[in-house]
Amino acid sequence: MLLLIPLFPLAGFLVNACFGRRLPKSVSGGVACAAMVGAFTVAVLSVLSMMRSADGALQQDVFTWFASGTLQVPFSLRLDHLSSVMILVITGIGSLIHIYSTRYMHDESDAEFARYFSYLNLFAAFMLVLVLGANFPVMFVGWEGVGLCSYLLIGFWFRKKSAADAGKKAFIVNRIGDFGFILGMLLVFATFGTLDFQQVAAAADARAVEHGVFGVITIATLLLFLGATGKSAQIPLYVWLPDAMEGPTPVSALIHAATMVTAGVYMIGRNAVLFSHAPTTLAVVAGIGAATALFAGTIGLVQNDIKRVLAYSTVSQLGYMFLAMGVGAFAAGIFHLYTHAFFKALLFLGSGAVIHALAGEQDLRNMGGLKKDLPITYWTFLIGALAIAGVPLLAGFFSKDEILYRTFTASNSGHVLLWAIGAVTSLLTAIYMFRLVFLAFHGVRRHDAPAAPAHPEEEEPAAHHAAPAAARAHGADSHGPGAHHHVHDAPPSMAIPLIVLAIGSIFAGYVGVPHALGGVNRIERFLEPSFEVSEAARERQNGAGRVADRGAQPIQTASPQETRSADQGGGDENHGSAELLLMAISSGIALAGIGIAAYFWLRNRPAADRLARSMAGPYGLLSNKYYIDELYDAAVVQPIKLFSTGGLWKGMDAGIVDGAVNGVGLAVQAGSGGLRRVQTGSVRTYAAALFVGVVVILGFYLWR
Amino acid sequence: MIGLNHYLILSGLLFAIGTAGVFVRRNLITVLLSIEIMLNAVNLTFVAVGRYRGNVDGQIITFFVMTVAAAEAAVGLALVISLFRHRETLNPDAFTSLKW
Amino acid sequence: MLSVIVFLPLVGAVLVLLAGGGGDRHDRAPAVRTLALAVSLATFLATLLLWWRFDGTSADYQFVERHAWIPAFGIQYLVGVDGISLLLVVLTAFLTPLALLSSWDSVHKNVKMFSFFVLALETSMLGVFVSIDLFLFYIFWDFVLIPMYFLIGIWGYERRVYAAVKFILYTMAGSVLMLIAIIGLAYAHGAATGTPSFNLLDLYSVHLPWRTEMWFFLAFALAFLIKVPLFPFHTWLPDAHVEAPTAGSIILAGVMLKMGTYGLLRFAFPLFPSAAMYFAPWIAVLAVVGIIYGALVAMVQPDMKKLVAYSSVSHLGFVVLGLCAMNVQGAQGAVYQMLNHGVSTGGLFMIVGMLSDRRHTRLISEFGGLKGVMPRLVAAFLLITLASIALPGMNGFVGEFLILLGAFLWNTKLAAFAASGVILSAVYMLWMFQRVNYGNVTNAKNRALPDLTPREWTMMVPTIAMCIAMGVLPGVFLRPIEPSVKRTIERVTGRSYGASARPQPPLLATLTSPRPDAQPAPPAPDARTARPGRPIQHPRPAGRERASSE
Amino acid sequence: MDVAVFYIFGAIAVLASLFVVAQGNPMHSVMLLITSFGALAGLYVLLDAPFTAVTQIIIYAGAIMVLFLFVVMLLNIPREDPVQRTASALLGPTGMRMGVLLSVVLGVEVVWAMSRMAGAGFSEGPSAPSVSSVAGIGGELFTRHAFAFEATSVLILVAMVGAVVLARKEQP
Amino acid sequence: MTEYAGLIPLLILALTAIAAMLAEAFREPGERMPIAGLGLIGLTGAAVASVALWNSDAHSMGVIRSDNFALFINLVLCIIGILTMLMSGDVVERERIPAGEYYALTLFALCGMMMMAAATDLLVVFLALEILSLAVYVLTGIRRRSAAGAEAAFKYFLLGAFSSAFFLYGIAFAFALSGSTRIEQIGEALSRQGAAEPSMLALLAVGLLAVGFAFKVSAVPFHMWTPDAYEGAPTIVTAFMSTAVKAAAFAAFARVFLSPLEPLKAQWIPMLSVIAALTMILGTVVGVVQTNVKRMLAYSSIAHAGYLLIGIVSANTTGKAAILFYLLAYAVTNMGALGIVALLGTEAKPHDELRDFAGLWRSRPGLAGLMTIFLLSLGGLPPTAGFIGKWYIFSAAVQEGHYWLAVIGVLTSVISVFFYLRIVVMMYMTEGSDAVRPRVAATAVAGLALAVIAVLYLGVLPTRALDLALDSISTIF
Repeated sequence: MLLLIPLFPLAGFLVNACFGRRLPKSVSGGVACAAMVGAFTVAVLSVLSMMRSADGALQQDVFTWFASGTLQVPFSLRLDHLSSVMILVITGIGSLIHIYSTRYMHDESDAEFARYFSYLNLFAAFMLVLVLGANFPVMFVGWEGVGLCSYLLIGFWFRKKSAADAGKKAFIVNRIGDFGFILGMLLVFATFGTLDFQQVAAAADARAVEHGVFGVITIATLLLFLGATGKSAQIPLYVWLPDAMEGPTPVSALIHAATMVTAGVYMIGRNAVLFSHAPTTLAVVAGIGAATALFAGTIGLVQNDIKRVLAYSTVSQLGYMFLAMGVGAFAAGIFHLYTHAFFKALLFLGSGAVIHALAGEQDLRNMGGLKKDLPITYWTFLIGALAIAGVPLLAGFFSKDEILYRTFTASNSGHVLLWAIGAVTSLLTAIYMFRLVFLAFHGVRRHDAPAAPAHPEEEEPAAHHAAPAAARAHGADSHGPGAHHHVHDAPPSMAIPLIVLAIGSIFAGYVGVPHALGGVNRIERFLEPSFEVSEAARERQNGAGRVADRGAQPIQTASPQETRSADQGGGDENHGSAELLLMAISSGIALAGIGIAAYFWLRNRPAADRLARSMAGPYGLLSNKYYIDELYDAAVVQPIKLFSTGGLWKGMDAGIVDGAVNGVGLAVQAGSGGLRRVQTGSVRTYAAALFVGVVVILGFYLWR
Repeated sequence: MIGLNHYLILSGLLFAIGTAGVFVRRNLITVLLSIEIMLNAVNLTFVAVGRYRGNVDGQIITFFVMTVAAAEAAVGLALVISLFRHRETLNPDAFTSLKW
Repeated sequence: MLSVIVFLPLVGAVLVLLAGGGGDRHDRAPAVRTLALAVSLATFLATLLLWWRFDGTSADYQFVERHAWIPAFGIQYLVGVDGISLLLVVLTAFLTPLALLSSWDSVHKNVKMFSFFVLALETSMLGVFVSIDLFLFYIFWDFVLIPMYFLIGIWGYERRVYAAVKFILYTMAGSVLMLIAIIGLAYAHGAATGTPSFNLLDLYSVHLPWRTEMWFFLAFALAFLIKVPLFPFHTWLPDAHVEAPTAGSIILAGVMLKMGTYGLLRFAFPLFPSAAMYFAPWIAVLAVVGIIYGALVAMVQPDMKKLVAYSSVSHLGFVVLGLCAMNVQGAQGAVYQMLNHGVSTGGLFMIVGMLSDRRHTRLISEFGGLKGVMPRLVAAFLLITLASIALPGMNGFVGEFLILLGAFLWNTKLAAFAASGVILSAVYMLWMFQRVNYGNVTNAKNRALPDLTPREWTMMVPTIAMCIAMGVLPGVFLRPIEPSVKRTIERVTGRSYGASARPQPPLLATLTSPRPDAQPAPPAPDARTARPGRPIQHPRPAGRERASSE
Repeated sequence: MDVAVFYIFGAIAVLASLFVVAQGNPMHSVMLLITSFGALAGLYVLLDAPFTAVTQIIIYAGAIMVLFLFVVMLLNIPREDPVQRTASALLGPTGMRMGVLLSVVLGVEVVWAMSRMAGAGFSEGPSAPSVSSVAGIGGELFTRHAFAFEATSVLILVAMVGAVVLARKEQP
Repeated sequence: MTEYAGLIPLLILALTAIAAMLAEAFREPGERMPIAGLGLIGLTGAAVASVALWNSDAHSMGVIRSDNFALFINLVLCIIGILTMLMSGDVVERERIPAGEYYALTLFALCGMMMMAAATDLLVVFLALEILSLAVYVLTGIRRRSAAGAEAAFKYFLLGAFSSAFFLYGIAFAFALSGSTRIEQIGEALSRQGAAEPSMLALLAVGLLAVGFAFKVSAVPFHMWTPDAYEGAPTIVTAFMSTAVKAAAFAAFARVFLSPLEPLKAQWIPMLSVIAALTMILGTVVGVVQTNVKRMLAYSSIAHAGYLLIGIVSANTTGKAAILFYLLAYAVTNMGALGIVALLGTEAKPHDELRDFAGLWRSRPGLAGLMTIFLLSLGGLPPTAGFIGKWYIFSAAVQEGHYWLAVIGVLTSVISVFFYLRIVVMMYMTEGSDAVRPRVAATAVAGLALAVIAVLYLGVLPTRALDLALDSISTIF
């Protein structure tokens, strides 16, 4: 049954990959959507049966993937509460995005259309494997697989160099993360002798929490976290995600907002027990998360590409999730992941609708006043923006608040600072989101306006997007319809996903209404078992557990559950008011942010320009994304290239190594040329040589 | 009293003189003569050793060496004539078309 | 059975000669091609039968054939396969028909001799893998060079002569020293038991003085490491690959490089365990340097074939690293990776061959935007590329993962450095892939290139199918390997005192303060790391102690 | 007496041989060589080998040297070529001096070795009675050395054929 | 009968040679006469006689010992002779070599070689050496019109005479030592003296005898004549002398050094080791830059002498057997290689320059293929006779612990592969010159076929030949 979930999209992929070129769009799109809907159906059924099952999890060992010595890697799928949230998000939102795509991509040729859907289906399959995988290697299959699909989809318009580059960049940056992931996996195996999540958790649970100790679990989790930073676009490996916006917008929605990028968060949640045994790592996770959130938020403030704004927003929100994970609020992190999937997918799809309507225009400066033309898009987009900004009673409010609250009450050192960063980020989020809304939908249309001449520094790397659409129409691979025409609102197949997601963005949060508001935080309770060592695994561990018997039992076996319940116990009574206060603050922040945005970009737009001019330095820094890409290029990429070409290839390889080889040859030749000169041709030389031989031999004998 | 080593030393001297001839003379015939000197030096050794050991083999070997010397001389002189026909010179250093 | 498999291609080669008629007759070329292909396919089927009848649970040699050959020196015609060689035999037989196919249209010059050399090459490579007698092994080992030399030298590209000569001299220079070591070993056996023997199984039991063992090991290792080729003995490879015809490259990368790693595992390590243990870290360091170095140099190559060649240096570095780890995961992974690399790099060379057949250039800068022109070929290219960069689900991953795991259990730092190859392989392969296939068609010559032909389909489909099958179902391949690998490891480590005292992974040793934490939890990841009942000794090979006590 | 004779003949042989190689006229060289051979014959007599002495004179000095003389006169080159400037140092006068030096070294080596071989059978007079009769020589020659004797026939045949082949004028 | 049984092969050859001369004498001008056939009959007869004498260990006239060692060499020489006869026909006619004298001298040379291999008296060794040398000198210069031939013959002759004087001097010291030239007696005298403190005479004898043999086998630094003589001689003669002279000289070398001089092993092993090493190195290194195939093969033959010297230096059973096997392998290989060079020559041009081989693959694929096999065998690559021979030789060295010689041996053989491959490169990988390729006579084809079969047979199934070689060495030592 579990296997069916990824098999559906896989089948869809195979059909489209093998026969797609010959199928009409309706068939290939239909197949892909059917596969996703089928997967969604099976996923719902699976979740229901999981809920009914005794130990709250379903496991399916498909076959032994590979085995060597004591290493056994079964291809096992496991559905528990955590993964059930994920598969529902993936299949559900995935289905919507598939449907949306049938219209969005309709201008492609049949073959390209089928290719698109085959990739998309393949992505879904891998993502489901990632989520369902019961051990590290199977998860890694999905992990790398989604990376591959991301690569393919980002580079879908392969004729565009920037798209191909972005795809490559995404894959390679992900690979850097995977490097950490692999090493983490290896260290886990070397330490615990197993790669099964359950067993690892059980084995880790039997160890002391590494408080203040840079122990093996800390190293392993840090390595795994490196993997997570790659996949989830955190500092220092976030650079690929903004570039990934070169891909089709639905792809950005599905992969680069709702699902794949959250894999890192999911992975940490999956290994919650392991991570909670490494406080150092958690601190790092929290720090990185917070830093990324702030950092990306600031950049998002000044971007002019609609999708890039959303991309930085995603990075920022992912930072939130990591912040949650880092403070041990795993459920809150996953909760935010879940709500974020709705509203970020919505925002992306909405931006897609805008782009679609504007024939590929992505530059905010060329938009404006779209409210009238695109009412559905506008309203749904607005809901998304409100949700992400954390306006009360929408989805984002609950999850974001939960995170901020957890951070504030966390035991991490510097938790207040983390909270403050989170709060600032929250403000930034509101500002840039509504900047987006106001710029795109309000005011008047400026679609033929040239890029602001007063601000040459605003020439982004992706400036070609800002180029007049007419010029781009010549490009054979322009993905929009060729010329300007009537701006139309989203057609039904695009509108329906928007509407569904909008509804989700409003109501998705109500599964996690906090106690302070009289809710029961159902999601947290639902997820809890996944962050603990399951009883079955614990028993297995103890049964085989010579480890637990060896030496003194760890002084403190801190399962996250304990910490959390301790928190919670107090939270209900002592911190209830604190939580309400915090909630109020953040609500205020969200509204303030909206207000600020409204002032600058709705009321007094010149003020924004003035501000930008007066703070040209910081503005330039931000709009150039802190020059991180340039820094990486100058500090890493170019030196390696130069070193490889000049140092290794031309110098070392051709010069020294091969030089030595050929040198031997040349030396022999030179020796040969020299020695042959002795052969003068004169018989007397020959006789002399002979004679020398005689004299030397006799001398040798007589000398002794 | 003349000991065997007197003869041996004498033959050694002669042999060395013969070898020198090969290097000093730039005339093929003289070079051949030098080799004859060497062979004769060896002959002297044979005869002397035979005498001092009371062994007739020394003298017999001398006859064989003389035969060999004659045969070599025949072939060698034939070659000299043949060479002279090609080059009109007897300088061994003139024959260096084969080298290296 | 085995002899039939080994010599069937040779018989075929002779038949090809006869069928080809005198001189270079073009009218006979199709017949010759078909005949050669038929023979190689028959061989492949025979090897499949061999696999079918192979008992995967046994570590012993199977299908052993033994005939006296030069009895005075204990030389026998002794062949057999075990788990390590079985799949290499199959791989050889699998790649040869593909190699023949790959040159179907591109070789016009004297097809008869071409087919002859390819088939002769197949015989000799099969012989290398099945020989148990060292003398026989060496004969095949050296003979491999001859057909390959001609393949490169006659049907290669511009600098073919230089490449061919460099290839044969370089690899010969390494292997001749091994010949001396083989002889020395046989006489050491003679000195111990009265009769010299070249039988590998006899020689496993020979005990050598440390110095002798060291030198012999180095002689063997040099031969194999040049063949692998390990950094810094690799420079023959790029030249040979670049200049070789496609078929030559496929076989060279697909099979011949494996002869080196196979030799390490089969001969160098188990024959000289103490020396192997002593030198393994050094070789592993070279392997890791090779992984990174090969990748970095590959990255900046302007020539696709050269790029793939350097990538081979990098990939084979993994294999050697796995072997040096000398534990089950490492060695098994190494053997598996040999197969993977054979298939995937073979595939890469096929692709490059197809491109260069179409355009007569292999420079990356000459291409661009091919995806729009030849979508199917590029799809195949992509799949092979992914296999090459070890995407999970493709074959490369399993091998690399096992190797890294084995290496990690042995020496953390090396494994960590080696793992960076994972990043770099993605860098150079994808960069190349992107430059060739993505973007606009900038070169007018590329605008109308034909997509995959039926012949190319028949090459690519089995290759890609193998890549995926080996990634998804590695168990099928790993299972027969395991018993033999385990036995080999026992030979290497069981006899060497150094085994139980492999150095603690330094990273763990330095970074973890409470020592028990660093101890692996039972079940122990590997029988080798801690063998109960064995006193932990100073990690120095026994031979050294022996030598110093003398 | 013996001593004096030895030194006289020895001196003649050495001096004559030296002049053979020291002067350039081949005709003179042949004559000097005959002188040297004569001195050697004298030494042979001193060594109780009169038959050898006789063959030395008759065959060596008489036959072989005449052959040389004949060729010298046939080719008629009284002087050798002057030293040429050649590319290789090994061919010039330096090379020549090196050769002579080597000869001297060889001579020193041999002389040194021989003079060190004092002791039994070397520095005193002959210990065994000499066999100098022609009959005795002949007996040995045709019994113990019969094969060698036969072999010389082949040798001479080869030399003869060879000389003919080489020296014969090219047939048109 | 038994007294003379050991002489039968010698007699057959001598008589055949005389018959060849007589045939020439009775030949009408312009008449074609199959003198080669005569030689073939004689050689076959000698071979049959040798086989018949196998294991008889016939002593004849006190100085000829037709033990298996000598008989093995006889067989090698007969094979060389037969191949020479088969391949000479066209060449002799083309080069206008006086046929009767050519065949007679070849047969006399072979006779002398057999004598040398079987002789147990240094005097007979000397005489045999002179017989074969004089014959070969003359053969070298037998093309009277060729200045190069005359020059080569003269150089060879002069140096040969020079070295044989040294050799003779060595014999004289050996005679002074033991009072006899019989090797048994020399051996006895030496072992009586004991090996501990060898006398000055013994050392001088060893040194000078070594010089004589080293010259004949063209070991460094006594090798200088080799390239010139090989290049100047008619190619077929080069083939003959590079193989046959080497075989005979090594046979005598082994018999003298490994039997009577064996007690002085400690004295001569260092010397010969150094010579062997120098020979291998110089032969291969200088061979690298040669552009004339004959000259290249001359240097190669020097190198091969070095390998063979390893066999003598090893001075063990394996070494001795290895020498025999190697001689056989080298004989068939080099006869084949140089035979092809000889057959490619034309009246106008010898076609022995490297570039003359360009494109041979196209014009004469068969010859190119055979040449390749011979060259691979010379380079010591399996599955050819050359490989087994090298393996055998290096085995001997390794067995005695002479690892360094073996290492030099294998490394130089790698270098040598380089220059053999230069010919292969020319034949296969260079566009051809349009040189006139002469027809190759059926007899020559037969000879080449024989040689290539032998090369492959010895390479793949060397067992019988190896056993035979092992069986042949019991009497020396």
